Amino acid sequence: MKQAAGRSLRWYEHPAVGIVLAILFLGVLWSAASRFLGFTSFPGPIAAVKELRFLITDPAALWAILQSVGRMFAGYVWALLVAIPLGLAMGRSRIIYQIFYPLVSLAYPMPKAALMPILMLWFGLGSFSKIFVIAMGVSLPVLYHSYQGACRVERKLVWVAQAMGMGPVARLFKVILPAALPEIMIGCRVGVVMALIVMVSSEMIARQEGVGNLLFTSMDMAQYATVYAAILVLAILGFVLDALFERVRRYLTRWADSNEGGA
Amino acid sequence: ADVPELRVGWTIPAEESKYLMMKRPELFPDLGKKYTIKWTQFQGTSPMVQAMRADVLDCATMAPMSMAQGYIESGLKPYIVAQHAAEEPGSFSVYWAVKEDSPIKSAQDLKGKVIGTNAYGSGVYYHMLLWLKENGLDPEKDVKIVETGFPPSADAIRSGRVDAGPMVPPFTVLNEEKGGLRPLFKLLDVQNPNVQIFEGCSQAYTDANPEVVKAYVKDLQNAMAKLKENPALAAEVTSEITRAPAAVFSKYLLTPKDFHREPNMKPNIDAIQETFDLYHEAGFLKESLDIKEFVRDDIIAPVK
Amino acid sequence: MISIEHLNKTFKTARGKAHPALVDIDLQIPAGQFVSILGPSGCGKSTLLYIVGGFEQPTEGAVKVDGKRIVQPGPDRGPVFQEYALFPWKTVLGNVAYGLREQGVPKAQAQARALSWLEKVNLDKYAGFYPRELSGGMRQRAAIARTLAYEPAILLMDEPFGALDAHTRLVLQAELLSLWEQLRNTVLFVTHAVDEAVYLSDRVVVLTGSPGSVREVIDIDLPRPRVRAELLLNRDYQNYIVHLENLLTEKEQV
Amino acid sequence: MISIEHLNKTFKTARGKAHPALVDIDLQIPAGQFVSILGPSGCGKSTLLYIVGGFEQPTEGAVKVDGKRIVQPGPDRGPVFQEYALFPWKTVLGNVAYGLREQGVPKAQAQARALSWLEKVNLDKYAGFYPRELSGGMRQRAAIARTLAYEPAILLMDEPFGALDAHTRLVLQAELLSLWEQLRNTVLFVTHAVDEAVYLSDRVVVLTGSPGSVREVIDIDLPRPRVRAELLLNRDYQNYIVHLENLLTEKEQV
Amino acid sequence: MLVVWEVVCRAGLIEPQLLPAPSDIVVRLLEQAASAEFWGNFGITLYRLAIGLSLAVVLGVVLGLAAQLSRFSAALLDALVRLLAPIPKIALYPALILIFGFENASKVALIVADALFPVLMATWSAARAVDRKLIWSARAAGTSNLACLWKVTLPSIVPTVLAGVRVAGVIACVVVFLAEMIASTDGLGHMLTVAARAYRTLDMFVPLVWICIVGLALNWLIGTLQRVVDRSG
Ligand SMILES: Nc1ncnc2c1ncn2[C@@H]1O[C@H](COP(=O)(O)OP(=O)(O)OP(=O)(O)O)[C@@H](O)[C@H]1O
Ligand SMILES: Nc1ncnc2c1ncn2[C@@H]1O[C@H](COP(=O)(O)OP(=O)(O)OP(=O)(O)O)[C@@H](O)[C@H]1O
Ligand SMILES: O=[N+]([O-])[O-]
Ligand SMILES: [Mg+2]
Ligand SMILES: [Mg+2]
Repeated sequence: MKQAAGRSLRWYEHPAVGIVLAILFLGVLWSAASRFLGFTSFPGPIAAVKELRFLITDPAALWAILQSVGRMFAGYVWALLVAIPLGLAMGRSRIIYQIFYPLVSLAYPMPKAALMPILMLWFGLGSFSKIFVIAMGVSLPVLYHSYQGACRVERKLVWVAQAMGMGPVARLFKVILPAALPEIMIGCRVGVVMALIVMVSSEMIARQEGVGNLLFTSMDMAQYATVYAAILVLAILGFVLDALFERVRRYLTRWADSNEGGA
Repeated sequence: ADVPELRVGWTIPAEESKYLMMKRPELFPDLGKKYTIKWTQFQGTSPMVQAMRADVLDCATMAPMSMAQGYIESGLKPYIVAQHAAEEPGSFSVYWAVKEDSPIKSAQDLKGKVIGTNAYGSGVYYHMLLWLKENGLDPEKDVKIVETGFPPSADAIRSGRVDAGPMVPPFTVLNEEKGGLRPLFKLLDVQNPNVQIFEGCSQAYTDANPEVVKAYVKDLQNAMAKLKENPALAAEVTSEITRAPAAVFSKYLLTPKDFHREPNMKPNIDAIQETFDLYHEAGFLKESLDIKEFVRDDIIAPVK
Repeated sequence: MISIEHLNKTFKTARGKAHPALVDIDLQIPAGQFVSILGPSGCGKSTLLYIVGGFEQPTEGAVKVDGKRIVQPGPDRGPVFQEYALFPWKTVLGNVAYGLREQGVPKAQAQARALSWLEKVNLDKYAGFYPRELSGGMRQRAAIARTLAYEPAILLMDEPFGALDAHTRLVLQAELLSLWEQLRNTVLFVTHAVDEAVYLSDRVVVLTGSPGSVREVIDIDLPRPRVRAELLLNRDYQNYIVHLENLLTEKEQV
Repeated sequence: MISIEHLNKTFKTARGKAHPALVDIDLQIPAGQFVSILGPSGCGKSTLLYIVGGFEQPTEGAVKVDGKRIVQPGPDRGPVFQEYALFPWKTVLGNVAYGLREQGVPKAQAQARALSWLEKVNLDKYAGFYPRELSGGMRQRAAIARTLAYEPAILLMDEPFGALDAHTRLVLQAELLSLWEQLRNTVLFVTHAVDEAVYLSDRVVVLTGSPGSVREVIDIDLPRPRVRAELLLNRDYQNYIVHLENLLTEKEQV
Repeated sequence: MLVVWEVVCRAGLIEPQLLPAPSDIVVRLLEQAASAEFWGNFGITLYRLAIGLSLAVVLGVVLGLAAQLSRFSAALLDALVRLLAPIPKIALYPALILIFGFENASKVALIVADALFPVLMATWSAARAVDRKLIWSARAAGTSNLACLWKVTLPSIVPTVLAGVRVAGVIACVVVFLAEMIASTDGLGHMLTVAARAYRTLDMFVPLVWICIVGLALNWLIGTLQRVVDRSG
């Protein structure tokens, strides 16, 4: 939580404290569930954490994780480069909206990962198809939220810019983009989640070297501790990306009133 | 640079000779000199067959069913060049297990029960259907079949999610340690012997590059020979490929607890033909296939 | 020369009804004139300004500047909105320098000029603040500085001094007047303060209540440069004020 | 009785610096008094009101109402914000009826009373409009009606007549005054118009420029009920105005 | 687009095995639409989707708002969301199956787990960005802190939450399909798996087209809601 002006953080509002509390809470829950269910294939957190130690010290596993992260990063960047301008333009121009909207909204609910086996045949067995599906998955929330944000920009801000003689393209980047930024950021954050979903499911459906493959191969080999260690890797990856992202967001939208605390 | 490249698909598990070639290329003098391999991993044999059909693979792992379907539905034309795993008397055979204390003792007891399977449309699945039919059960009406896959099968049986489920290594080994399950029937009851997976290479590619494929098959054979000699090596490379500890594999790999491995990888052509015929009779295949179309006598293990 | 010809503006409300805001406005504003618009709240003053700015389109009629029909906003017409409309992601200085930067003024120079404008509106100490950290009056001053800074040929000001305290208001009025006396740009100035209108303008347009139409146009024949202290004693000034106040008061009765 | 004791408020800016807005405010406001607060733009008038309202917490010191320390908002203190803050998803009528409904008034009755308030602020024809369809002045009138409608014991008004035209302003001032003379609730009234402060108040508090502290407190000893036309001729009234204007003007020089 | 696709296919530039012509897909689609089996699959997917998404939306909004009530719950929920949201829940699907079974419950659980967070995050950040003077106005009129949540915060955040629901809807479509692909006896995803294993490329595209249509319809529904809200907002 962001600090309110003139208001001090309580002890539990320190981010680290909250995270530790949440981890403890989840750990206990997991441990209890694992004990209660008693499945071989559902080990508790301690076994998973032990295995995690091996996993992150093994160069081959690290390499697999790195490959996943690399593809995810590439897909994410591509998605941002395409989706943000397109979403903003759709929010501001009727024509662009009408051209792209049907296409975009038809293609989006498609489970891109399900296409993996076919995409691999279209684009070859290289990295491209994997990056492509991730980009598709990420661009969805980014596009929607950019569009949404662009629609909601206070019109007088646009008017001021117009009156200064700013053209439509410049306005898109200099006025609509910053004004819609808080909303776009929500999309980007969901995009991180999407990227992970697509990455894992595509590596599951088409076994490409990476952390998702590691996970499902371990499952096929009955290495359940490794399975959950891989899930932990994904969780840590997601958490770190999300936290990095939150930093960027705070910096970029530091001008916005966050009215923390709500009611 | 002008060394020809062979594009090969592979999966986990039961392709130890490929794993050895991947992880110990230095043991294969021809590999890298006469030809090189571009390895691509797949999930199951169907997408590999599709990939070969799309001409992005030259050789791939196949099962009798996926190859036959590929041939009938999409005109795939491969040669069967080597055999990876089969079921023979004395070897492991995929079995369906029930709880130790389950009242299910025979096929008839399965009426109205839930049966797990690995993947709809796989050979294992169709053999199970054959078994049900042979025992007078209608797979559509008398039982409910759910797709569980192999990994959760044991837990699914124990927790009562399914009444019977399929078992393969390494789950079988794990399970023997834990206990509580007993086999109900095995695939060998249906067809004896039967071939699980073999290596197929595109006819077009093979006919154009016979020397490359021949060298590849020879290396596969050599690999299998080395592994038979030294099962510990098999456990080692499989462990490297799957990241599971070698100890897991040394418990069953290349032992009677595992599928049958032909030391020279010679495909059991007759068994495959029998599978085609069984499937055709049962209506699983639209056409009857003649195995001769898929054999080129000079390029089939064992080659010299 | 701004000519407003037979202008009508009708809004469609959320309930789908037509709501006329302006009816048959005809006005000629010679270049370099300072024209104030007076009228009761909700009579369409802001709407008229938006149409001249090119931000909204009239339902009927047209606005022409030097004979050219206005269809979109341009840097020749600088607006100061009732709601300030500062860019929340820019500091005060960034906001004021923005228009200059858009006109191609180099960064350092734009900042220097922006800062001198901030001094004029007494905000130089707040150059690094973001708009949400300012009081209402401070935001308004920043908005005024932003538009004045890039010196548009026509100024469209919507109650620009509405949220200011009496003193700041007097200072800014005088500042605006002296600036205008140098530049002689055209000013359309919406206000609800009668004395302000008379003090500043060459001409005052009085609108009727909603829907707005022109009720009376009064030329303010007072010598320039004007000094407020002197005006207060001026008979004509007082008469204008009384006349306008009567106009605005009695019309509600009609 | 509102007592403001040793009040300090310091903001933290986006750049992490401490920015004092109010310094050492001490004020006693007896129940039923009409008190105006005057001061230059940005001196902390709104901030002071927010703290009395219980919306913001002071950095130091406290505000007490009848001896009880204020920690949160309550229906005894009704605010009218400078930015109107109407609920955008409710119609004008819905906005005005809101407070009444919250006080447990049945729907039909609440709507009837809301409508009578809309008549008083001359918005009855706009009852079904949404806030964004109103002009600035109309929004302000709707906001005033919303708060007056539920008759809080203490009114906290932040430049409530700032965006109104001269005529409406006079009408609403008179309306507020006559209402207050009946109800005699306590009013804290922020304004930047000196004449308005003198006309309405029992007491005027003048704040210094930022950071705000109390510069002077002036009791306005004019007979009630007050009629504006009469006051204009009143010597005392004129003296108060001159004194206050001097105060506000000279202090900028200091 | 469609035309280009059709022409490319008709001209034989791409093998039908890789990309069937759109007209062929439509024909196949209509053929299948005549079979009861198809509608069974379609219906079950729709059913899972509807239940899962509704649960996710209700849960997301309620949690997102409730967390605003106290600073402690806000801090804890914030941490939980930051830990859980980025986990690709599909990886947990095998565990979900064992807990909830192979039938609907496990799929619904997966949908909820994945679709919850976009709604929750949208609710959360929108609720924090509500103009505080609106809340102040309501508080001053006697509305309690709790009641402000649904009298002020909820109506002000509806537009943003709907945007979150849109994303959640799409995620739900994707996830239900994937879950059905992984382990199921019915549903659109299952249809694709069966077709893929039998190399019937044409039949693979049909369920994909259907899930797109479902997504489109869902999107339209939410879009309409958004417009209604906008008109009155
Ligand atoms: N959130 C904030 N962060 C930092 N500074 C703030 C914030 N809110 C207000 N301030 C500062 O506090 C001071 C007082 O602001 P306030 O809004 O109370 O002034 P005011 O007297 O109401 O002015 P006006 O008459 O222009 O409305 C100003 O200097 C302003 O910059
Ligand atoms: N978007 C809109 N939809 C419907 N009606 C509108 C809209 N915008 C303005 N109006 C109406 O048009 C009329 C004129 O509004 P405008 O804002 O121009 O008034 P104004 O003269 O500037 O008032 P004020 O002095 O209070 O700012 C009002 O009656 C208002 O209700
Ligand atoms: O789009 N996805 O397949 O996740
Ligand atoms: Mg206006
Ligand atoms: Mg203020």
